[in-house]
Amino acid sequence: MTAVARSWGRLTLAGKILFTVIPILLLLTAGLVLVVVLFGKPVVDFLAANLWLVRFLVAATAVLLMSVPTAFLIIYMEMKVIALMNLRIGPDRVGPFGSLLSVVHGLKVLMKEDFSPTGSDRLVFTLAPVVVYMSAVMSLLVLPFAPGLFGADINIGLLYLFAVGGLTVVGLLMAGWSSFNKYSLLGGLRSAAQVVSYEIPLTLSVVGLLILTGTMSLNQISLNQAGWFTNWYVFQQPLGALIFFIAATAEGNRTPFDLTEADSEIVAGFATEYSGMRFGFFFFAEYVNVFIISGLFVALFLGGWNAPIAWPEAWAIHLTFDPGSTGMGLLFALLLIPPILILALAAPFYVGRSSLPWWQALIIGFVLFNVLAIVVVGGWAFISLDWVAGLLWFLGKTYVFVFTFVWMRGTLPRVRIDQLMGFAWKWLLPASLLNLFVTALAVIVMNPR
Amino acid sequence: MTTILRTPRGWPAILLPRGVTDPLDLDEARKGGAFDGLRRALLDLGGPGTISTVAASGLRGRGGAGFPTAEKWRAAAAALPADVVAPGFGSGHGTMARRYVVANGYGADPSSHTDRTLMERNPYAVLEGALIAAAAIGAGDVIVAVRAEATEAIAALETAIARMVDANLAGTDTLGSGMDVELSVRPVQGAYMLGEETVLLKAIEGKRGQPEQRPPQPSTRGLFGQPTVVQNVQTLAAVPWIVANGPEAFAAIGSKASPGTILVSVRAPGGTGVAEVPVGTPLREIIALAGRSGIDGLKAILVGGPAGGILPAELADTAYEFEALRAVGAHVGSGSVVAADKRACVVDLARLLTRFCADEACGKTIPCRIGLRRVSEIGDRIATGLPKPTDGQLLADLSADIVGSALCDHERLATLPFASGMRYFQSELDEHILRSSCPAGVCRPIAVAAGGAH
Amino acid sequence: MANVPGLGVAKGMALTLRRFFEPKATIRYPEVRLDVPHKFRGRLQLLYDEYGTLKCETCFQCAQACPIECIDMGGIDTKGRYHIHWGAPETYGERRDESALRRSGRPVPDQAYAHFDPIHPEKLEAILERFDFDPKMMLEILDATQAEYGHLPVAALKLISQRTGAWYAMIYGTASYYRHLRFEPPAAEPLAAATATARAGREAAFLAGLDASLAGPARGGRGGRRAPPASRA
Amino acid sequence: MTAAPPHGQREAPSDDPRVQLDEAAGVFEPVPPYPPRTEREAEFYTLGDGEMFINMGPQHPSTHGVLRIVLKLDGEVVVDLDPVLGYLHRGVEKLCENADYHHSIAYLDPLEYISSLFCEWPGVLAFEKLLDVQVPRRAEYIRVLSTELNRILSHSMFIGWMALDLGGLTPILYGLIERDEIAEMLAALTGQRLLYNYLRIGGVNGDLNHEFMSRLGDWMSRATTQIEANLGLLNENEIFVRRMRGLGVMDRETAFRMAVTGPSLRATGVPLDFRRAHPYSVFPELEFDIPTRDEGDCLARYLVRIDEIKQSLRIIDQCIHNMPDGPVMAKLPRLLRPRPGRAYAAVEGPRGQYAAYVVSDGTDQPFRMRIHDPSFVHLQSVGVLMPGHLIADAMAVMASLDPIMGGVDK
Repeated sequence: MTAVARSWGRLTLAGKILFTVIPILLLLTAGLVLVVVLFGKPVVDFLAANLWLVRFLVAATAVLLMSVPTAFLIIYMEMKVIALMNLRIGPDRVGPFGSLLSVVHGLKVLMKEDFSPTGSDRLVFTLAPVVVYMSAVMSLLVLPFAPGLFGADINIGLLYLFAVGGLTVVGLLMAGWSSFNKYSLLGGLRSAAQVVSYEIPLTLSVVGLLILTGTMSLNQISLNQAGWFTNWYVFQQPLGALIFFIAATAEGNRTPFDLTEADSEIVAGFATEYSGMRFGFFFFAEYVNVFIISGLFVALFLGGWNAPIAWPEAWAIHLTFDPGSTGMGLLFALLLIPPILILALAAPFYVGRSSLPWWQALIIGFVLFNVLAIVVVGGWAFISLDWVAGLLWFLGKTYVFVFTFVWMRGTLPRVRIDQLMGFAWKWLLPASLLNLFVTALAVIVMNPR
Repeated sequence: MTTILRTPRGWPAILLPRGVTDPLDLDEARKGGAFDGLRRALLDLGGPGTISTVAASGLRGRGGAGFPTAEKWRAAAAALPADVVAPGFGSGHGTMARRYVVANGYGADPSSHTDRTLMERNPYAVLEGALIAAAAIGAGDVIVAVRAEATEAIAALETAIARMVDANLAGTDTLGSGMDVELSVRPVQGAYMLGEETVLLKAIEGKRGQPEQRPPQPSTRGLFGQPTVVQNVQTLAAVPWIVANGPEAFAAIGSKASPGTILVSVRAPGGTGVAEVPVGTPLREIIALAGRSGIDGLKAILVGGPAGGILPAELADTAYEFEALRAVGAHVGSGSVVAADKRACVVDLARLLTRFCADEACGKTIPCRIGLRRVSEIGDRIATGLPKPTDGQLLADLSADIVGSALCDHERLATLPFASGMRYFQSELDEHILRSSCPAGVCRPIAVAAGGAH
Repeated sequence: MANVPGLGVAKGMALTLRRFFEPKATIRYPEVRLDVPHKFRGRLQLLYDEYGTLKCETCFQCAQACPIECIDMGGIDTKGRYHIHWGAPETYGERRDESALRRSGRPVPDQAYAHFDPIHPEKLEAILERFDFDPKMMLEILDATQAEYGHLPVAALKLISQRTGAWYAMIYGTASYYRHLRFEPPAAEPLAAATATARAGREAAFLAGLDASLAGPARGGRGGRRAPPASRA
Repeated sequence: MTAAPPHGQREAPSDDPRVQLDEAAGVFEPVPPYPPRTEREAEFYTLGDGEMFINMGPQHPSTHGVLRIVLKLDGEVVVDLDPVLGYLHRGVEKLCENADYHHSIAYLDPLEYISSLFCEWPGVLAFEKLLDVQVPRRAEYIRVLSTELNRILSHSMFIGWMALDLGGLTPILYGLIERDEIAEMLAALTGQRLLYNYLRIGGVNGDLNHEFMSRLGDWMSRATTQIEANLGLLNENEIFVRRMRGLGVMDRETAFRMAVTGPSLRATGVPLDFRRAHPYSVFPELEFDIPTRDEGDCLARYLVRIDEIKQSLRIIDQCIHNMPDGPVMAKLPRLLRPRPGRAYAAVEGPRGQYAAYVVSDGTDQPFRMRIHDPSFVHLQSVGVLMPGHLIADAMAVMASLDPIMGGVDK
């Protein structure tokens, strides 16, 4: 007994934690396996019977899970990029290059007191952030990230997106009204006016594109743009793309159209009275919206997940190597290759530079091996698994646009509310109508039936 | 030579045994029972036994604070001597790991000669007590600090030490018990504050004599950072008798709370002198030792030296004992009891005392340094009959601040004269302030009408 | 102004993008600290000389120059001159009396400025030898030195500091604290008498005062009030 | 209103509906407890239909300090407003009257934390007039040099604030970088970064030193291009220009009626500059233009200030090149006792006319000290300019007048 106690006492904190956690995990896994083995069968049969349920559950979970890291990433991007544009350094304390600062912000927001001001409508006040956040997350559900990698391929996907995106206004209005604060009220009303008036050019700017595609399913639209980048609709709908970009900026309440939270006029607008995680929901929703807008633009006008270059069939590399086929050999390979490669990579350093001690050479070899492994495996995945390639392309394009939004925020001052409205009704609406008209005309002229 | 006042037959004579012709005669002293206590402590009791014996006797320090002696010893015996560099001085000087016994024979109060007298009349008891203390806590050094003016005391102590070393009552392997202890006499002088124990330690270390923040008490971290027992010589002189005759006998003497006898230096119109009285003797009897004339016409009693309290004649029946005196706003202090009659003016007396305390303040604590000055200035103003209306409040505040921020007993008590004066002699102060007249006719208060130019 | 719509915006975007890659102006504060300029006036401090004593001569120029009167001082300067005060009058007294240097009860020589008279160190060396160069015996050393030289010459203090390794400031503090030690040679009277009076000092005054106070006006000095007991020699 | 209820518990609301409203919801009720004292007050505190009060400041992010404006809004349009001052009052004038002449310079200093030197200067000038001191020419040149640097500092901060109130995040930081360089320079010269306390009666606190001169030369070599580049962010930006043009137009008469001075006045086409109108230092020897514009709107004020930066650079250049030798401080007694009299001095600051009026009674302290600060004077024209604009533009109008609350509340 005492011996156990003594050895326990010798453990460090991490050791103590591990010693407690690992057995628990083992037990849990065992229990889980047992449960699955015992009662798994009917459940599995049921799920196999209707896969859509599985798909929906998985997609919903995945989307919910990815929304927060996305928000974190974009928040960090905004802090860092604007800082660099301001000739500042920006976050550089938490994590490498301060990359964990947004995570810490999230934790801080969780820990803050969560109060609602006296006189506020508690229910609405509490619901507003949920509505906003849910609308954002639900919009994510139809974004086509890669071939076969999307929540649901609805044939009215675009309509669904606009509809759900419109919910945001409701949330902001609720927040602004229920906060019982004149600034918030102004912010909510501004957002209502702004979003409602920008829905129209936004939608109209896409109608031309719909005429071309003939479908509303984002998946289908992305498929249509396969091949060379000349197939991207941005070249057939430049005006539409521009209008869509501007209107989407206004939809997402981004600078220069961020009048709803104009902190120098109406202090943070609808969010004035919010604190803690309620504010956090608004905050996350804003940045998830940025991601959605960018992704939507990419999916609609920039060919979604398609690479800009279409490989000719002749060049296409077909890796028909199936690791499973090697059977036992795979095991041996997995056992043998790493040490051999590590030694092989370490050798030249050890031999070449006599001053280097053997263990440092080994470390270098290990690092090199890892890099090599990552490159090889990733390359293999990129070439042979097309959804990986698609995802990479899609995210790459999307984050370029996210960067653009942040960049605009770092540069531009804010427009005035009347200018905003005037711009929407006097310029964007006619332009989008013109765009629609021209597109329709072109379609009719080109393929008369 | 100060006169020894004769005390009634019945009173015990522990510190100043009666009928001693030559206090330095070792053989006579040993016949009288000296060094039985040391032998008993060394050979029979041992350190813990000795300490428990002293504890059983309930002996308390005679330095004025009345701190139980045995506890000091226990702490010092328990504390491990640190191997430190004597603080303040560079390079490895004074690295030593041992304990000390410091006998505080520096009677700070110029008006009382109790310690001095004790060391002249009964040096062996002091030294023996110091040795027993050293044996009890395992100290290697015994330092007797005497004020440099007391040349007779120094001479007596030095001869006594020489004779004891010859008789193997001190030095290496004392009485064959294997205890090595070094006795030394350190004459110090030059500041009133040396009466305070940490200041005394500073002086022995050769530094500017200013009190130290405590805890750590000297018993755990004292001289050169080592565990040190600082005891008044009277305390030490009582120890051998306790060890020799047993604690019960000692506990029977004096009052319950603090048994034993104590030396008092009485100063009364009748006469002056030093007397050994049981603790708890009423002040009236103590004054009576100096002649009846002190009692009749008694106006005020100044108990406890310069920083003592001024008690009215009605309180003459107060027991001369730590708690009782503290309750009435005085303290044993330097063991001086001064009786003042109608001729003395309380305000003048308080002024004098406070002024002395202010001048002698070492200057380490600012409230003490400056506040005492202010207090004495208030005294001057009252004496001259030109007080400011805020003086009473200011005096109270200053006393509170000084006491609150005090490092040593000196500043803790230095406001007593005025505090007790205002407490008991308000009417006389009012005489000065309101009617601008001094009942004793000592001060010459200026009539306020003459204008407040000060 | 831009005649092409959007050109200005584009220019702005281009500028920010350029700045995106330019070196940054941030100073990473806790690691990198700018040094204050030479003329920085934000911090007041009194300088000490190598002996650990204040260099301040209480010349009051700083107190005069201070607009918000946060600087204030008083007391006896190193030349023994008494200075008027810049601050509030009711604080003069404490400055005059409780100035730490005056506490030693004598005018203080300025070893910091004037060059001091040399001494014959042999006797002092002998004294130090006798006390084994032990700083813990500092009081005895000082006593012996004073007995030898009649007072404590600055040179002697410096030599003691040099030999025993104790700081000069510390020795000075010790020497200036005890009343029987003195820094300047006795005026005319023989040493014994001088030290005797110095030693008696306040205590004698106190006893006399006590006697007189107890004796009351009968023996109290006639001419007006008795002078308050001499507080310092 | 009853006393605030103890922490944590709320007392039951009374029957009075307004009290109930207040206690239940803490609604902003600007109506003062006393009956309206003036026509104007009564008219202001009566709401028309569809109008509402909104309380801007003193914690609002873009009120340039602790200014509080009670806005009467119709939708988002400002119908009427009532500025509330005094949140930063320190009684500088009284302080100066209770300190002697040297000391009071340091009190003048923190009037404005952006252009401190311009707050010291009129006081020092007035004191010198009282004592008729002859200031050495080198000292005069150093004064001009440092103050023009301070002017550029203030203007670059103004540009940043202007853009910030219009929602631009970046220009304020470019402005701050500019300001930081100048602040470091002035710190090298004067010893302090913010409140310099550099000018002295009869001269300046210290001569030019090497650190300052090297920093200055380094900065002058790239100042023009740097500032130009930073302005490229705003000057041609459509959004910025569209918002500023025709906003808060102030015509000449209004400007005169409102006693507007400085760039805001010159933006209405009046070439009034105290450096030329009432030359006070070595300005007669220096050559520079007085930029003016005729529109009188926010854009004009902004552009006038930018042109002034260029002129200040010119002046600094001349100062560096013909800086005379000699002492920087006149011989003066330590304790100044001017003979009884009165003196007035005004300088042209980055915001307008800074002036001081001193009355001496022969003692070593000013008998009366009156400080004229442009921010305070300009703030009254807000009441004329703001109504009819949106909230956003209200902020822009405020920013274009560039008030500093420290100077407003004194």
